[in-house]
Amino acid sequence: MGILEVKDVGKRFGGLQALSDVNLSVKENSVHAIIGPNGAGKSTLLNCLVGKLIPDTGSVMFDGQSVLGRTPHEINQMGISRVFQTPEIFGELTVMENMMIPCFAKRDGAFSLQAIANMFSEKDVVERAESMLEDMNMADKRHMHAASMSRGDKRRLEIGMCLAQEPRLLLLDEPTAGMARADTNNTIDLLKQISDERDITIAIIEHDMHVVFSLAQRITVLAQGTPLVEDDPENIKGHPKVREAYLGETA
Amino acid sequence: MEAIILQILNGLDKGSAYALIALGLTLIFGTLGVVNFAHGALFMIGAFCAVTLSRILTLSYTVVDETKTDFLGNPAKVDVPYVYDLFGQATGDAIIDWAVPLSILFAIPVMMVIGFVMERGLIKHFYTRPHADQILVTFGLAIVLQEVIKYFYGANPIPTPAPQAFTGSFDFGAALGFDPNLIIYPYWRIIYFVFAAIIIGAVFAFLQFTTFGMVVRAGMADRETVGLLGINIDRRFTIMFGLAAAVAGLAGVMYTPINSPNYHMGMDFLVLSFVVVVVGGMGSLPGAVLAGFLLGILESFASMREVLAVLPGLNQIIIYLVAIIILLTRPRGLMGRKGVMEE
Amino acid sequence: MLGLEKKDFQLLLVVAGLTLLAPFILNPFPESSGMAQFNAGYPDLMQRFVIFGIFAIGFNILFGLTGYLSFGHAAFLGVGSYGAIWMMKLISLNVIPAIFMGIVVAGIFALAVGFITLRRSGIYFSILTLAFAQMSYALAYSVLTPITGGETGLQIKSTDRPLLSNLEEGEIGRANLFGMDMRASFELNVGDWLFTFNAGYYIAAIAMLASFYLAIRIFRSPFGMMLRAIKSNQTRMSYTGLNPRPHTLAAFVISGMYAGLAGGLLVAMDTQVGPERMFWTASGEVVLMTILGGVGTLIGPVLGAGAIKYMENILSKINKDVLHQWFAFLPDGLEDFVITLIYPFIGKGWHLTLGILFMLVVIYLPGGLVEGGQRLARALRGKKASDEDGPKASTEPAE
Amino acid sequence: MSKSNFTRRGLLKTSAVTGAGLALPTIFTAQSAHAFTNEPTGGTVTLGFNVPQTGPYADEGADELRAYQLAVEHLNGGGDGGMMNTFSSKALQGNGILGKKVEFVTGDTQTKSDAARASAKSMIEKDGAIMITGGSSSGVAVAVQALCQEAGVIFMAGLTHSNDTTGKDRKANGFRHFFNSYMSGAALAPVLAGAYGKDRKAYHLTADYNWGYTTEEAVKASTEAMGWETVAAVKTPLTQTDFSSYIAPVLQSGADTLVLNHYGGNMVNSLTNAVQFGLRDKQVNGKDFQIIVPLYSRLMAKGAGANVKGIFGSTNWHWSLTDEGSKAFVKSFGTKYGFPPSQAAHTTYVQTLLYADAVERAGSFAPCAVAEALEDYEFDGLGNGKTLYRGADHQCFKDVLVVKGKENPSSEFDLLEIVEVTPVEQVMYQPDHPQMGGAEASLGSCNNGA
Repeated sequence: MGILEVKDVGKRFGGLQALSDVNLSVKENSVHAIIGPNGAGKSTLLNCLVGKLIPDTGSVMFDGQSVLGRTPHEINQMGISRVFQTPEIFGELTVMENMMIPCFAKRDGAFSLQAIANMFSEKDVVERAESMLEDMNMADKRHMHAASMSRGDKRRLEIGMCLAQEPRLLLLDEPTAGMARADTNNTIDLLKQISDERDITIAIIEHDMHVVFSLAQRITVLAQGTPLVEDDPENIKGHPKVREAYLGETA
Repeated sequence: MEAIILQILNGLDKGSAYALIALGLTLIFGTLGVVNFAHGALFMIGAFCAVTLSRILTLSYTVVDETKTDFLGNPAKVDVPYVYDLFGQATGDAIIDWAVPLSILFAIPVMMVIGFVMERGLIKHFYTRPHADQILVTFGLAIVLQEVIKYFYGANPIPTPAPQAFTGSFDFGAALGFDPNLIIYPYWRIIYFVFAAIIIGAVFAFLQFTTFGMVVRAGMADRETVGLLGINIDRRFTIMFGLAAAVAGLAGVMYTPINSPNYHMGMDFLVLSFVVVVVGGMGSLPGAVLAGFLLGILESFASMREVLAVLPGLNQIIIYLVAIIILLTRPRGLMGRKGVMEE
Repeated sequence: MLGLEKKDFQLLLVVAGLTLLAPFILNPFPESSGMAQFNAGYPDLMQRFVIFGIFAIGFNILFGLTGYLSFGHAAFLGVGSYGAIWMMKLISLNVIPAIFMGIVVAGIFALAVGFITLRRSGIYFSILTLAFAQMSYALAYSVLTPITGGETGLQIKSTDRPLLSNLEEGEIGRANLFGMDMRASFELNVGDWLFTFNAGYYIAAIAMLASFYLAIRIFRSPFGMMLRAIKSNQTRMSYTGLNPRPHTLAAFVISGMYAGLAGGLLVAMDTQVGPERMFWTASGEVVLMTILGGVGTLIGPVLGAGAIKYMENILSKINKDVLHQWFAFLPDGLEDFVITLIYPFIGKGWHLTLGILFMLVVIYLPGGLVEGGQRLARALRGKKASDEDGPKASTEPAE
Repeated sequence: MSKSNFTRRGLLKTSAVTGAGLALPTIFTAQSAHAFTNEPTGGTVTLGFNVPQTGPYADEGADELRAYQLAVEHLNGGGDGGMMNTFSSKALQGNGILGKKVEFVTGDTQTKSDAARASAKSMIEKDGAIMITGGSSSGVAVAVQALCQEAGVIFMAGLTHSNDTTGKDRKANGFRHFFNSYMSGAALAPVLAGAYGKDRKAYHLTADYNWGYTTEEAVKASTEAMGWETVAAVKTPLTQTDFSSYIAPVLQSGADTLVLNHYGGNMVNSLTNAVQFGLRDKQVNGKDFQIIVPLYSRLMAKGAGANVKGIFGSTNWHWSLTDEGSKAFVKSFGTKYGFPPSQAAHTTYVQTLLYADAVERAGSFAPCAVAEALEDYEFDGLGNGKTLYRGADHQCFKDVLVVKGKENPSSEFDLLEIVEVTPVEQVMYQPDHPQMGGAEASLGSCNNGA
């Protein structure tokens, strides 16, 4: 029984069947990659997991509880954090403030009047945010406006913000898209380190096979909205169906 | 039944004015991404084009008429328009009588020029600025424009009647087989409706069937890409602004016989026209037209005394009530696109 | 100090100093000089400065922090005023319960309106708030006349007998603070200068300072940070497990309560309410005050409110005769010429000047008056420090 | 030019100078130093002219201001003296008021009660005005009147026609020369019955606010008393600009007369729309369809243009009156400004003169003394014939003009013609009349201020 169980999920947009019969099981404390050609339904699937989209059929269970019908912030509070393709951070806020917000969210929850009152005791939050910045090697940038940082730093900050909430499942949507090789390698190292040091499950959607094979312990290949294969990395490499799906696209 | 037909007529007529103003507002917003609070002022200036032309046509020299006296008992000064001298009294009177339709020809170039100047001189610099800045600067401009008009024309409404030939009303009732006098509608308002329909049709045709329009529509959908294609969007957008100004101006010219124009008529329409545009969906031309007619018709029905007997005060709030209901049930108005003006 | 950082505390001190010394600062010209026309140190206008300052500070908590542009904020001011005056008419002429009532009523109304309108964002939110305010105005003017007094509004009448008062027969009740009349003034004659210290003004000023202090605390608090985060990136906000809507609603209600406080104070200073207080132009006015002063800055809204109220009350009162008096030293022909040039912009033309000011500020000072002040300060510092560096006007947004 | 009407706090001109250089702080509640608010102690006295200078009534406000300036000129002995020469009271000498030169300050009401009060307060607090006058709507008049009552200065209302001003909202410190809704109804009804018969079905369109309500009530009551039937009364929003949806159903209702209880821009638009619909060319119940506008003004008639032709209404005063007072006023106003005065100009001019005269007769600027001098004061020669300032409600009672839009105007000012001068007896009512707030309405007691 995995921490994330996706069963028979289907999603239709007008005439387009974006997902059908998707079954997926992500083991706790593993790194699970979902790959597939463009238009395979990777992002749609991800959006179904975090509450942005509601699937037409099937179920999504996280740690034994259904996430369906919950809003993104509720699902987040259950322990799922998401890293976006283009870093979604608070550009107008400083790096430190960016880091403090998830710390508040972790401590006080989504919203309550009590939480607002709690906000005036911020010492523990500040400490936590600072140690998180240390962990991410960003302490020297704490007073910078987040928007003025490099893309790699933004990514690093976003991942750090997600980790600050101590999620049980971290979802990454093409975290290295548009990055230079050096930044990509840094990100791979960071993710490896996270996966090694923390009790955390990582599910990653990726296009870049270098990234996938450097990180993943388990891979699901998605094509035309359905999973083709789910297997260990070494078995995926030479799998004929996978080749077909990719070659069919690139040919 | 008669009452309902009548209110539908009323609604179409009101709606055509709303739709025309909202159309221009949406053109500017959709193409240039600018929230133009001075649009009502353009409508008002259009109306004052008609006033100005009729003033020009009645430019006079004074003759002292010894047979009459003025209010102080002095010999009266009588104004004789120059057009009398040029064309004779009968033709002169006819020309003056037709001042409003003639103003259409006068207003198109004037409004285009005003539009160009506004866009090049001011609006251009605000494309990349926050909407709040756009609102403030165009609101400031609207105040300036209306105060300038007030300085020259005063605060009082100025009667600008339709030509004699169009006064009176058409008896729809008799034509449809009802009793006479039950469903009558003024000729000029029928003309206004037809005129609005033509203008709206022309704008749509222009955008739909010309290359120019195609580029502009593409620009509305995705400005950056079109810019990347090496097409000079800026010049086209200037022209669009001029066009939108002309549409607002014509709406104003034709409106003068319906209500005597005054300097604050633009502000009176401003809030309403924004409500129409937003209900239609920001940036959607068909939405603006649809919302214009919808709100026009609902407003008309809400003003029926049978309705008011049940819900007193409904006529005061109907527009806003409808706006609230529509925006809560359809997040982006009737035909709005996602992501436009939601931040 | 007071839980503020040094810089903020200094700002608070400066504002407090300016507010408390306003009777001096606003009356810089001797009474018998022609410039006395520009003196603004009389109770009514000073009260308006601080009351509309409160209104704008509150508006800025919503708009400046969360970026939600409410176009119907005057409705809360109006509702607060109605609440306050009914309190005075029925219960007590003391201003404290009346102001309190204004805040509560406006807060409840803001909660209801915000609950509905905050389901949408951007211009859709603006139009929804506008719609609610316009409905309030239209109904207050017409069908709600029994409650609102309609066009003529509500005043305290000789027939009003508040429960907790012992008025003589026929006596018209007056707003007071434990017996101190709001209109009581202490006048100080210094040479040709006359300074008026008005009880009502100081009560309003204290309310303003408290509001300002609270605003600083909110701006600097984690709650303010959350609100800025909402403005910055709502997606990240919800994917960080925070629900943006109740945060925004809290800001909306706080902002509405500020408006209610302003409305209550207006009634306390001048016991009457009219429905125009809720018309869309009044809502527009607070937007303009905030943008004119500097959105998202602490002091900006107060400056903006002061600028607009000053023009409305001082500029509009300059008439042709006053001009003639000023320029009497010029030769007749030149005098008339100068007056012809100036006349369209003052007196009945004050709207024109206002419009031009809006345009100039937004074109040249995108950060509002605060940015103007900063540039001026930089220019002065730059000159002192080194002349070759020169003051370079920058367009970075004002903090 | 060196004309100076500029003023500042009257008291400073004398009292402050004595303390100059000494920087002596003087503390006083006004009671100890002054008998009443803004008591003029120098050689001048300041009046506050509070009129709409922006907004839709700006032109009306401008005309009021012209009249005020003319009145000040006359009071100070300038010009030809205008109606001071025809006024039945001869107390005014042309040497200012009580020998003090009259100065004035102006302000903008914006036709909003908040702005009007702010402006009036600045006149009282900053400029030391002893009397406030002006206004062009009842909302403003009621609001400013209440303020003057509180502050302890006299308020001489300008153009305000609602019953409330001297009805349920009457104040001891406030006075109105202008007529009101009740008088309009009472004056119009018999003339209408004479012109259109006693068997009419009327359809009312009423502006949805206080003035509209009182006017509708007054016209309904007096026409129904004549035998007319009221088919329907529909309220229209103040902010309405296009009245088509209200006018279109009128014919369907079987009504043969339309009463437009509208003023200002509302009236211009609704009348224009009604004429556009061709209502006046129609025949209903075998009678020609008629339109009535209870309150007329020349500026509004000008806005509506040719649409006013033949339409009945009432007005407080018209420049074509031929009594000596009116002639003198028209002459002096027309000579100065080049066109005849409006009724707003007339009422504000008269109010200023009446105030000045009352001060002279009372021998004091104290509001209570002035009020006493005005109460139950009878005068003549100010354009409306014999007039009574009734003490019970501070309302002037005088003849009311019923006018009609002129068919062939000879100039742009010659838009209305007087059909009948309804004698004052016919428009008289009891101070506790139900339309005037009933028995509950009370002036309160006059207030001399701090």
